[in-house]
Amino acid sequence: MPEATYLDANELVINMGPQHPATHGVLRVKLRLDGERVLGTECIIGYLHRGVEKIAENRTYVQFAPYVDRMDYVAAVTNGMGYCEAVEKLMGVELPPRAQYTRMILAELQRIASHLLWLGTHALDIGAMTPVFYTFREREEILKIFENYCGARLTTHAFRIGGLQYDLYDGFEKDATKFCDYLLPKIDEYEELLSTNRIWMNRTKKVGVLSGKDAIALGVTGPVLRGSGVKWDIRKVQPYEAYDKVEFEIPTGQNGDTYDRYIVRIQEMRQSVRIIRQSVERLAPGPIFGKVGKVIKPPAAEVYHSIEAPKGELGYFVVSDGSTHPYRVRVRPPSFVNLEALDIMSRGHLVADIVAIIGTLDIVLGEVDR
Amino acid sequence: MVAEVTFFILSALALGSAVMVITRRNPVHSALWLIVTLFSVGGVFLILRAPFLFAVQIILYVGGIMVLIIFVIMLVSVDVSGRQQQFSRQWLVGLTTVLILAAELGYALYRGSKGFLLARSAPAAALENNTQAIGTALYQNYMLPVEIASILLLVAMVGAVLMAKRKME
Amino acid sequence: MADEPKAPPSGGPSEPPAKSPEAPEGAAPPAKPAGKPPAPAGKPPAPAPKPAVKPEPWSSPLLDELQKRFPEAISDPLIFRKQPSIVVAKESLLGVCEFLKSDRGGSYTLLTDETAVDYPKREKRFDVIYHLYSFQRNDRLRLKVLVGEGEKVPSVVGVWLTADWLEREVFDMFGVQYEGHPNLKRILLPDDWTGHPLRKDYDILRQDDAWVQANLNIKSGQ
Amino acid sequence: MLQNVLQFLNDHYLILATIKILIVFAVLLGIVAYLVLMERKVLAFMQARLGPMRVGPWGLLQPIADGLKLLLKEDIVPAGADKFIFLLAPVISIIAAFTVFAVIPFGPPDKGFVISDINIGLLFILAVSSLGIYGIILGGWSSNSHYPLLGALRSSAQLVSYEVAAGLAVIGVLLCANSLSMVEIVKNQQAAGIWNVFRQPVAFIIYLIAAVAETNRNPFDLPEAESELTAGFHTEYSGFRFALYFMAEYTAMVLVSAIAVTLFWGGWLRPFASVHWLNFLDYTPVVVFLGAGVVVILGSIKNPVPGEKLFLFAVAGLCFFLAVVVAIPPVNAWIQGVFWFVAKVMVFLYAFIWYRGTFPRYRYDQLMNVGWRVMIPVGLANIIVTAVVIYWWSKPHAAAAATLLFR
Amino acid sequence: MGLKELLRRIFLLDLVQGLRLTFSYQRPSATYTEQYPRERPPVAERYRGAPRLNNNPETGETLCIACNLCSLACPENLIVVGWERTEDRRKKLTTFTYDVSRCMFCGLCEDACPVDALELTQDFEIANYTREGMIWDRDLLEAGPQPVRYSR
Amino acid sequence: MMPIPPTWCVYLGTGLFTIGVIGVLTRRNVIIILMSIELILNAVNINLVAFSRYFGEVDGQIFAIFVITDAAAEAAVGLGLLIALFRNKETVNADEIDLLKW
Repeated sequence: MPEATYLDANELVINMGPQHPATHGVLRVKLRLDGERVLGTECIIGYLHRGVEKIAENRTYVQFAPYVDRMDYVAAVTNGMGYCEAVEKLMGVELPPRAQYTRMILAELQRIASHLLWLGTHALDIGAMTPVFYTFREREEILKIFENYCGARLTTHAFRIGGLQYDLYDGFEKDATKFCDYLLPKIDEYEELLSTNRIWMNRTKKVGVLSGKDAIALGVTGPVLRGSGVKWDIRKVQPYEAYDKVEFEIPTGQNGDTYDRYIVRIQEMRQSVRIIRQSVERLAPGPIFGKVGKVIKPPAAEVYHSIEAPKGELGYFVVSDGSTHPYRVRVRPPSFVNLEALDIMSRGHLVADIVAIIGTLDIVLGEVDR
Repeated sequence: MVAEVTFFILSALALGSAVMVITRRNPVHSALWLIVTLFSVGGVFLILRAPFLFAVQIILYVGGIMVLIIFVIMLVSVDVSGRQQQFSRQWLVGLTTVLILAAELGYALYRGSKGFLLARSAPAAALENNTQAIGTALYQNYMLPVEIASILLLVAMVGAVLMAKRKME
Repeated sequence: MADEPKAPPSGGPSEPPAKSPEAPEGAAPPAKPAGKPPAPAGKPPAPAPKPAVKPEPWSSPLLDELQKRFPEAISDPLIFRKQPSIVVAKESLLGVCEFLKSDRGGSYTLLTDETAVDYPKREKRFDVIYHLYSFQRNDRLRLKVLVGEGEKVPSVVGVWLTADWLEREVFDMFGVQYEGHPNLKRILLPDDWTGHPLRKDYDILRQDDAWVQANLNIKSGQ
Repeated sequence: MLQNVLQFLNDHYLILATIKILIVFAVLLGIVAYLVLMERKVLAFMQARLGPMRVGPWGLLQPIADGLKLLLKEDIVPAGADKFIFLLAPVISIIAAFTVFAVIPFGPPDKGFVISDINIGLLFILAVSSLGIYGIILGGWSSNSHYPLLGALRSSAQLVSYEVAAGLAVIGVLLCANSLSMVEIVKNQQAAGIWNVFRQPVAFIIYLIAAVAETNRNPFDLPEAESELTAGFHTEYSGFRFALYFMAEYTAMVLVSAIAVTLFWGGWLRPFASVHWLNFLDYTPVVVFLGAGVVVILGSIKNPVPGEKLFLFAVAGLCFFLAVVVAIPPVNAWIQGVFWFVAKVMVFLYAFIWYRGTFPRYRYDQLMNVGWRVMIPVGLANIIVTAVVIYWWSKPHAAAAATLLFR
Repeated sequence: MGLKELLRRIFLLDLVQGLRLTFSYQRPSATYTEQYPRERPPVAERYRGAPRLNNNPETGETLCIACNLCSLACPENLIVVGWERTEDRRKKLTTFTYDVSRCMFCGLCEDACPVDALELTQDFEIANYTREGMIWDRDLLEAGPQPVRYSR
Repeated sequence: MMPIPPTWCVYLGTGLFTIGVIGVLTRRNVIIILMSIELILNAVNINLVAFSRYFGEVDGQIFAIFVITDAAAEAAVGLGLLIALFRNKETVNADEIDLLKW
């Protein structure tokens, strides 16, 4: 681009990433700029492509389970839960309540952890460097619970097809409740730091606006969709596990801008706390495995199952040919589809807003690229 | 003595960098040399007991106008014009004119330099610490010109903004 | 790479799943390979070894409406685990999609996912699969389009914007060509990649070996 | 003997000035180095962390290690860069930052705590600090890279606009003090018995915001916004030249703090300098050094590593020694001005770090809006109000105006 | 915008409350950092770390019965079990390699082991200078992880 | 201390002025032409200040201040023109600004 200028006589093409502090991984965004105004973006992804779907075809159902943790590596528990449930659905296995509630508690903890991580990095992108340390501190408490429960902090491999690998450790209930009590005031602190701060409001309001209609057309799901005012949460509309037995609300935004998505995620953390509290109360001793055989061998059929992952609808489409190996596992990653909206959301904004928009989409490149 | 030597050094610096200004290919280099010139002229102001003007020279010229110019140079692409021909088509005519002008000026100065030896040269301390004097003069004797200048600045500012603005969508 | 189990180990006693929460070691079913080597790739749904729920024929008002509007186009309506799926003829795919998206057709406004499955032994080897969701009906619907090698599928980007990247991914991974896609190029893999990895006949080692042979001058890196 | 030396220095003011410059330069270097450590530590505590802990006890030797590292790193000049300007730019930055200290009074001038008290001091400050921008803009341009160029363009626009705001804020002080000399401004506050911050609160806030913006600190750190422009104008710099930029930034922080203290917080004056029953405050330096010594002693007792223990003991000893020295009345009197000046500057520096630990970053256009639509109009209004008030308070003018209005 | 909100904005209260929060966090008790090599973090009982091949504590013989289940369970195929038949037709373990560099610590091998021979221990310091050093043989596995204790 | 003879300043001013005029008349790049104009204005300022010094009055300096003000206005307008020009014609060459030539 030797003739590049900063006037509209010519466009400037800037390459953001794959090594860039604000692209949350190895995302490469080509920005067409007019001055600092963005005319268009093009995402170049695939730097982290590992062929997860191909790996699945060469593993047994059980063996593939650890791999799904590595897609959305900041929300491994929900990933694993979605996969296990998809296979269970294929086999028609019903889980005992203890396993269901355990899964729900861990998944909601994971949702909080994912949102915390999102909040920290998003704030860091917008220039507030402190929240990231606070949120990581809170996330650490969740990871400690995970470590105590299943022995791993990040890529947990917490669940097995048909139930749980581990029963809860002694004191889990206490830990979970204690964490809930600990978290709520901390969320208030984040809000104190950011929600009413004029700089934060300037930076996020009216940035990356997505109307409800556009959001559906673009296929975005999760908090991004809810931020645009569409009250849709798979936990409510197509409940899995025991989500139909607990009470919680679906927070939504009105304007569909970055600020609304921020508020939605903050509120979701509070709702998750509610779910955790109710689930802990309902934990009763009992079996932790459904009726599955030692060998996982689902019938020859295909099934699509999706759950509400922290980032949106995480779907697994599993095709079985009746053997121990899946014939095909398709992952419908929320980040991938949400990232597609970046181009439309970022048109006409400034470079600084691109950073905010990428942040607000809450993508994880491990999941985008798989 | 010190003043004379300083004056000579500053003059040489001013003239030399002025020549660099008009001969450099890259406008950024030109601008940098112009800054050197401006600094030297500012130094001359100091020798001439005009510290306020020195400050104004630095603040306005170096800190304001030149930053603006460099800003614009970076805004418009210089790579293209840097590779093209540097001097205009009429450069020969222009140069000749200027040389004639310079010769005339030189001759006039040479002949008239006696006239500059003024009858009443002010005492050295007459202009010491003149900031207050300048302020008083500006806002009392020259009130109207100041207002006119401020209107000029306002017009220039509005004009510049309008011209540099993009077309309304 | 491919971990084909070499020899069948002595089959362990198949006991009901352990339920003791105190013994995590024995709680999970050990990942044992099947009693026989896995079904050769490409043989579509092999006979299930144990009796299981099978997909059943599906019937619903929507299906009737569809069949009325697009006779010929709709076939194989099946339902499994409450998930209906239909096979749509390639030619009328766009029409069906437009209809399904409209209010009369159930307003399936959200294209959740688009993907493909490769059955190399079949005459038309690819199933291109669309998962639709209707906010109004709170219902999902699976469309399948059977595509042969080298055939082109009409792109649904005009119907659902989401399909843009998803179709690019299917193209990248399976080599399914789309007609009318604005920007059909590889998305996850580099542009100069050869082959389409999610096809069943794709040799996983090929790319690796090619690189090794070109750069290190040895036959195989594995 | 001492008399002779002093006499000699008085006669040869150039030599005296050189010595002062060297002292100020050395002290500033030290302050800047430890300011970096202070920033890291304070930020860390605000963020529930510890900060550097590995080099020396509590990371006390970290600045030295950092400096060594930066000096020894490779000095990379990118291909296609304008080499001369690339090498020159950081030097301009740091020279501009250091030069201004020439007119800052660190203490009472009769005790020699100012390098040069020139009568256009304030103008000199504005003039030289406006040069610092060249370091940034040329560095960004000469790197021949997109991100630095964007950073440079941003910073030039930002600095030019906020310089106007800072200038307007300063004019309020000028109107009060009737002088451009920094020393006179402080003396005026002494005479008035009140700091300018109370006479000109609006001007102070405008100056504070403009100062943060001019030093490219959060929330106005757009030229080097790491999440957008990687590192802004110094993306391509490495090693020693990067260190120069780094030092320039922190020196500029010290500088604007020093200016703010001089203009608004009474410079070297003790708080309530005119209230005599508060004279015991003169012994605050002693208390401060003693307190520091006690803290260090406590830390050294807890420290398990013998070498570090020893080091901390030495530091504590130094603190106690200084406390004793400062307690000597003549020394105490001599040190007063500087102590209060440094203490006030530290408060400002802490505030800078504090902002960085708290606020998100403005966007470019919002920054410009704040500058042009809020700060400059408010600054202008402040000047007008100040001028009117001063006019009415000076009796003869009031009388004249009254006759003008009501004749 | 109500009057209250307007006053809040003029007096910068929204910024001040943030400043108050960060200021209050400076108390030493709020510090969360662990100084890792000096302080060792507590590791959960179920932690899946470096692998170990257990011996019978009484006889000192290996517990492994060379059933190869771990190798089959491993998604990454990184366990290689070598055995030979003894005279009484029983399998006897000869070699056992475990490639830690490829391991993702999913714990499937541990689950598969019928005799508690293979175990993922609580040790997490498995870094090594070479790739070859990450391939652990039977001796290393039986000795268990021997992490370097850093000290000054 | 003897003041510097005004002749010296006048010579310096003349030199700067001539160089500035050469720049204006011969260079193609509009930006450099603008900068040459600044040179000319500076030459004028030197004279003004020099004579102010010798008459012991501040009026010359006042005029110099007005000249600098003027220079600022000129730079703003000139650069505004330049940007408008560049946006339309993608050039900074004076030779190519010939729309009004006939």
